[in-house]
Amino acid sequence: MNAIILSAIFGVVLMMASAFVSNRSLYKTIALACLVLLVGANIAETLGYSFFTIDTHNMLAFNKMGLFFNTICFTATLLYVFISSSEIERVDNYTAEYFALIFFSLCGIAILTSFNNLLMMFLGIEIMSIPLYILTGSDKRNLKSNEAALKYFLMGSFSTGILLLGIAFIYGATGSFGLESIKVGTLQMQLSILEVTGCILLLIAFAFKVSAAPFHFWTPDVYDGAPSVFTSFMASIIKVAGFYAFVKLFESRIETTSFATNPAVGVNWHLLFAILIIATLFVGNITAVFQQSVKRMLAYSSIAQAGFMLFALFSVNAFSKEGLYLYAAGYCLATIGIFAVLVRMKDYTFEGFNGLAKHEPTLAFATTVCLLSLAGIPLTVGFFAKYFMLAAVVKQGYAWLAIVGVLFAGVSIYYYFRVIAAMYFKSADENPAAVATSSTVKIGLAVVVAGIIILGVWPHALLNFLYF
Amino acid sequence: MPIHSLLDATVVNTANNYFPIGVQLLFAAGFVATMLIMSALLGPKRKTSDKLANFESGIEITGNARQPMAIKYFLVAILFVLFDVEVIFFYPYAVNFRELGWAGFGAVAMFVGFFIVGFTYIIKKGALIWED
Amino acid sequence: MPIQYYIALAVILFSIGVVGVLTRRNAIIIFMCIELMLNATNLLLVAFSKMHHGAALAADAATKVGVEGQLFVFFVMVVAAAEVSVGLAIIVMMYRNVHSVDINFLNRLKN
Amino acid sequence: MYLVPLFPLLGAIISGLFRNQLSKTAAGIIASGAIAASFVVSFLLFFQVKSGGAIAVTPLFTFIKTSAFTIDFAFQVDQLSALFLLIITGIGFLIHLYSTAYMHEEEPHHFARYFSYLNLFVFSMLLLVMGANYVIMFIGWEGVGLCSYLLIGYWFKNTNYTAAAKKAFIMNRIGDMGFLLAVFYILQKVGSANYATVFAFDGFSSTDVTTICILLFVGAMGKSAQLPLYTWLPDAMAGPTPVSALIHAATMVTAGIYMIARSNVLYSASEIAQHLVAIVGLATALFSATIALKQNDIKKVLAYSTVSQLGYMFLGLGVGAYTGAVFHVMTHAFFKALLFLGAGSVIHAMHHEQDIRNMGGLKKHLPITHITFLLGCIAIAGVPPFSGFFSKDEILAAAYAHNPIYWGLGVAGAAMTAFYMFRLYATTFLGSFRGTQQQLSHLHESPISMTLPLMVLALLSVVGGFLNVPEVLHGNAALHHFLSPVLTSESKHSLSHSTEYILMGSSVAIATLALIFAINKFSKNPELGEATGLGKTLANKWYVDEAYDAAIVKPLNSVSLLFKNFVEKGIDGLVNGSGKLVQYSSRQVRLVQNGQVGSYILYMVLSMVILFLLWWNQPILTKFIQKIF
Repeated sequence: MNAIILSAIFGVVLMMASAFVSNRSLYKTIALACLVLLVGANIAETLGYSFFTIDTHNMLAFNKMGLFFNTICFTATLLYVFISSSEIERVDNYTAEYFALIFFSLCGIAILTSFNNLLMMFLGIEIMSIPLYILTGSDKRNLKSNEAALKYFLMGSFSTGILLLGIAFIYGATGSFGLESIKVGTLQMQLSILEVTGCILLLIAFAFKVSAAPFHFWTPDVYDGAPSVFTSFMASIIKVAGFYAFVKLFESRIETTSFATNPAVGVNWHLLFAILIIATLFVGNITAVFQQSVKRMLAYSSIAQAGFMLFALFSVNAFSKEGLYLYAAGYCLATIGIFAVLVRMKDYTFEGFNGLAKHEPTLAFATTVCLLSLAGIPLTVGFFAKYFMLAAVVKQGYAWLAIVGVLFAGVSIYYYFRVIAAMYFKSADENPAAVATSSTVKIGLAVVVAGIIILGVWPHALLNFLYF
Repeated sequence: MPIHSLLDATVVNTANNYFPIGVQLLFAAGFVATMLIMSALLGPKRKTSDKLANFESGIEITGNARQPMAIKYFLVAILFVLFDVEVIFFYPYAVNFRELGWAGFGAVAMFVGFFIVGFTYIIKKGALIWED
Repeated sequence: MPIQYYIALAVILFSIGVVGVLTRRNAIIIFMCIELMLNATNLLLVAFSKMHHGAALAADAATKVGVEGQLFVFFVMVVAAAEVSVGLAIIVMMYRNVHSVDINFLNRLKN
Repeated sequence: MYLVPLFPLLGAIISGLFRNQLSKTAAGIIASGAIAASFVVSFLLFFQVKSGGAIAVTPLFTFIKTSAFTIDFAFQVDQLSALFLLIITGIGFLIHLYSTAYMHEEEPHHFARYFSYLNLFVFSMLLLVMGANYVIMFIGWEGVGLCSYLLIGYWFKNTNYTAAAKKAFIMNRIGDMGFLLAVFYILQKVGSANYATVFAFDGFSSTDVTTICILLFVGAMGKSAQLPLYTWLPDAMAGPTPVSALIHAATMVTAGIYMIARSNVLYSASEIAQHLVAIVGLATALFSATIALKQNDIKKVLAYSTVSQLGYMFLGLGVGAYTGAVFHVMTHAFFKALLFLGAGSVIHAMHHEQDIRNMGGLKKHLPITHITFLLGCIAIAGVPPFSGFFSKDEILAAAYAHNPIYWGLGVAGAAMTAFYMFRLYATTFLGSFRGTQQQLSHLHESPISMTLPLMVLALLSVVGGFLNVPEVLHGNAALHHFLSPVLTSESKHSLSHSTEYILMGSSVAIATLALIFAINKFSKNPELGEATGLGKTLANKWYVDEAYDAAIVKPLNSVSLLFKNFVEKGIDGLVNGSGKLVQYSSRQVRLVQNGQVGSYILYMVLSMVILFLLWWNQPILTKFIQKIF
């Protein structure tokens, strides 16, 4: 509860700051302070100190897992704001509003990690997404940003419609929006076609939100068109929060609506998930190979990473849950790190990275570590993230799916290494314009790199928190 | 004390209940139709260019109405939509006003408080300043 | 009336919305079609709400079962309003830049 | 114990971070000192193991802990890893020393970068051999691959080199997938990746063991350059020569041997896997030996020779002669490192000339290099009592006991080895100088820091074999006894002494003949590729040579060319082709993303319809899928 209420209040605080505080450089200080407080409040709640006692009528249920996921997301946001605040200031004149919108998104995330009712889930998703439409279009005079915002908005509201239809069907079949009563209800009653249809519609809507193929079409265009600094936020924190909600929703439904439990109308979820996973891995990895712009390549690579995160849905067991946390942390770190470098580049093409290692060795090194982590090379957290996901699937007895995953991970090495090769093995054609980096960015990147490597050597540093 | 459900606001409906409404509708439509047809048949018809021109309260026409409008109009329209629709939450409160008591009042006050914050923001940002 | 009629009506409305989204090129009309989809589900929610209420009424005259469906509709409407304001703002912004709301002009980002 | 890998890691970090500040001398001292320190520790460990004999597993911390299993970050120093530790740190130190001179022309920060990579490599390699479970081994395994990639592409200005680096990395990754899957499989079956637990586990079915072994072997094929994943190794010669010596001859490529020797319990339980290992090893040995016959680049000859020798090691593993294979790893590390460093010395003296047709007569200009190189050649050719003889003979004897055909083919390969090595030697050092005048004037013996490693390695190549003199020659097979606690499933062949004598004698005789033939053929008239003058000279000396030439050398040469031009191209093509396929489909798939919102939504709606259709038809689909799998 701390997180939900405080993030909303902090959002309002920043809105008010934009109206009443004229010193623009103060905004990021306020935002950082609020984020620190938010992280602190969330950790306090994890330790059992809830500041607000509100009867939520069982619409929200707070547990350690969700709160810990909040902590990951908020800390990642803190890191993100720390690294990128100077870039956020550069987008347009509305710095404080951007921070406010980020806080509102975080409020949505906090709801998504604790919902116990489809109404709350719906609200969480919308609260998380609507600020993103605005952030996407925040570069008002840039046609690409406009286009991305409109595309995102149209497709996003379309998927909202589908989500709602799914919820309506489930409500019709079970008479309740609560997650628990759905669980109990369906075990007693005969599963109806209406409910299963609703579940599949929810699957589709969520597949859209987490950009799983074939519902991924918005992702490359939106990530490409949005101001890079906000793409970073969308591609990292929002994406993993969407996955958490996805898994949270479906882990209660898979059992009861499955083919095995209800042969009459049940769904062979493994079949559907496998199709989604393979399609996502295929589209993401294959399309990323031929991209000319690193930003767009990263957009496709985020689809590919989504394919790996979908494994958590395929095999819901303790192993994949641990993997999801690790994936969330590692993927956020790597994405924030690489975008922090990308926004400072003049040229987003692969050629723009030529010879970066020579004149900016620190940035190049950080980028390399992030890319290695995304590619899943050992000694980075990305390796263990992928490892846990694949191992969970193997444990479930679907080794062939893990092999498919490993093959596509092999393809991904190709395009990630294109960037590394450009940085280290090619020299820039002309004298490259100096990349503006402050010491803040370097400290932030150092934290990212340290995080990736520490978790890559000792993933337990994170996972221990799940069991303390 | 049970909270009055919104569902209680409805009564069982049968076709009979709608009969008076139907008759009234029929009368209204018939009256309008009769008047229109009558005036069209009885009235004299002279067509001149002046008569076919757009009537703008007697003032000379100034041009096409499909001109790009100032962004202010859109801003106000958008804000109107937002604030207008939020009022929807007052309906359940109004229905259960007594039963919800002070707790409900507190909740609604908080809701309105958020509104006022938003409104303050809009005013401070100058969104409602009509003159440029 | 049997609930199937409502389901059929809502699904038909929803499908009209989807077809509208697919066939129209004007961003505002697409947007209206999406609103139609949302309202179709609103109708469905209210219908289901009434159905569950009616079923529970037989056992308990003071039952509250079904009220959450109608509350959900309020939230859907409010969220839709929020989307409308954001969406209209985006469309206006787009119109100011390209002087058109035709979505076929949106093709700078591709491949 | 953890000190051993700690020193190189520190060295790598220091020389990596401060590469702009450190002078060349400082970087060299730090890097070499780190390896020297870990060599000393390894030495102490070795004697501790030798006297104690117990297998010591030292857990450092819990690495991964999940609901399903726990993996400790643990080191295991037993006889096998102690031996490898010595080889890695010992030869690693010599090569670091050598590099300080060889790389001296580089700029300071590149110089430090080089040493940083090299130290990192040693660290990863130590992790690989010291790990007490497959996961730690895999981490080291990946680490060495990465360092190898970095070092091959060290001269990154040249795109060919970076292409070679990429190729090496990708080929290695293909193998790594096999390894990774094997680790998954083991974890799933056993619930632990610790060697002790896995080897003691008795719940494996024979299919399980075979699957695991074959998957592991796929990993080994990538790392140890066996057919068909070997093509990266010759290309990897793009890296600096000391790197080739350390990584692509002495240590990294033997990681596959180490892994299989480590898993000998599993392999001995799977006959199919053993046969596969033996056949792939033998095929690789012969295949690359024929290619080496016709190479003119001094490093390429050595590269193919390495592939071929690795093939021998796998043959040894496949026929159950685990000690023999490990023994050959050791002796091969000595003489191949020696040969590479010698070649480096030659290249250094010749100002980066690598074509042996432009060399010749270097004997008098580079006396130390010449002597040591010759000793290396004799050792690899398998002339007694040099080290190569003992190790190769042990493998061949075991092969004979397994299947005489293996032995025959192995001896043929050995003969080819002797032939091409002495062709190399004769063309390079004997005869008259064929380079430019400018090169001649600059010819000089390399500095002491380069020749010292050569001398040490030459000494080791000569006497290294006495570590494991077989019983048949009245030795005590010391290595055999030393390793027996680890290599528990070593198969003992029961050949009579007289058979062994005959085998040894014949293989030595054949090798010696090939050797003398090569010297005669190439020392006087080394113009390669032109057979006209050659036949005449040979006819005067040796009457049957012409016939021999036509019957054996020419076909061999053409086979060599065939392999080089077609088979290797084909394999390359297959690897590149899949890359092309990916690129092609990438170009096509991205056209779906046509930028129109309308079509995106249409695709989404169609996909929804398809998902629903899938749901309706899932019984049929499920049956269909069950039929396929």
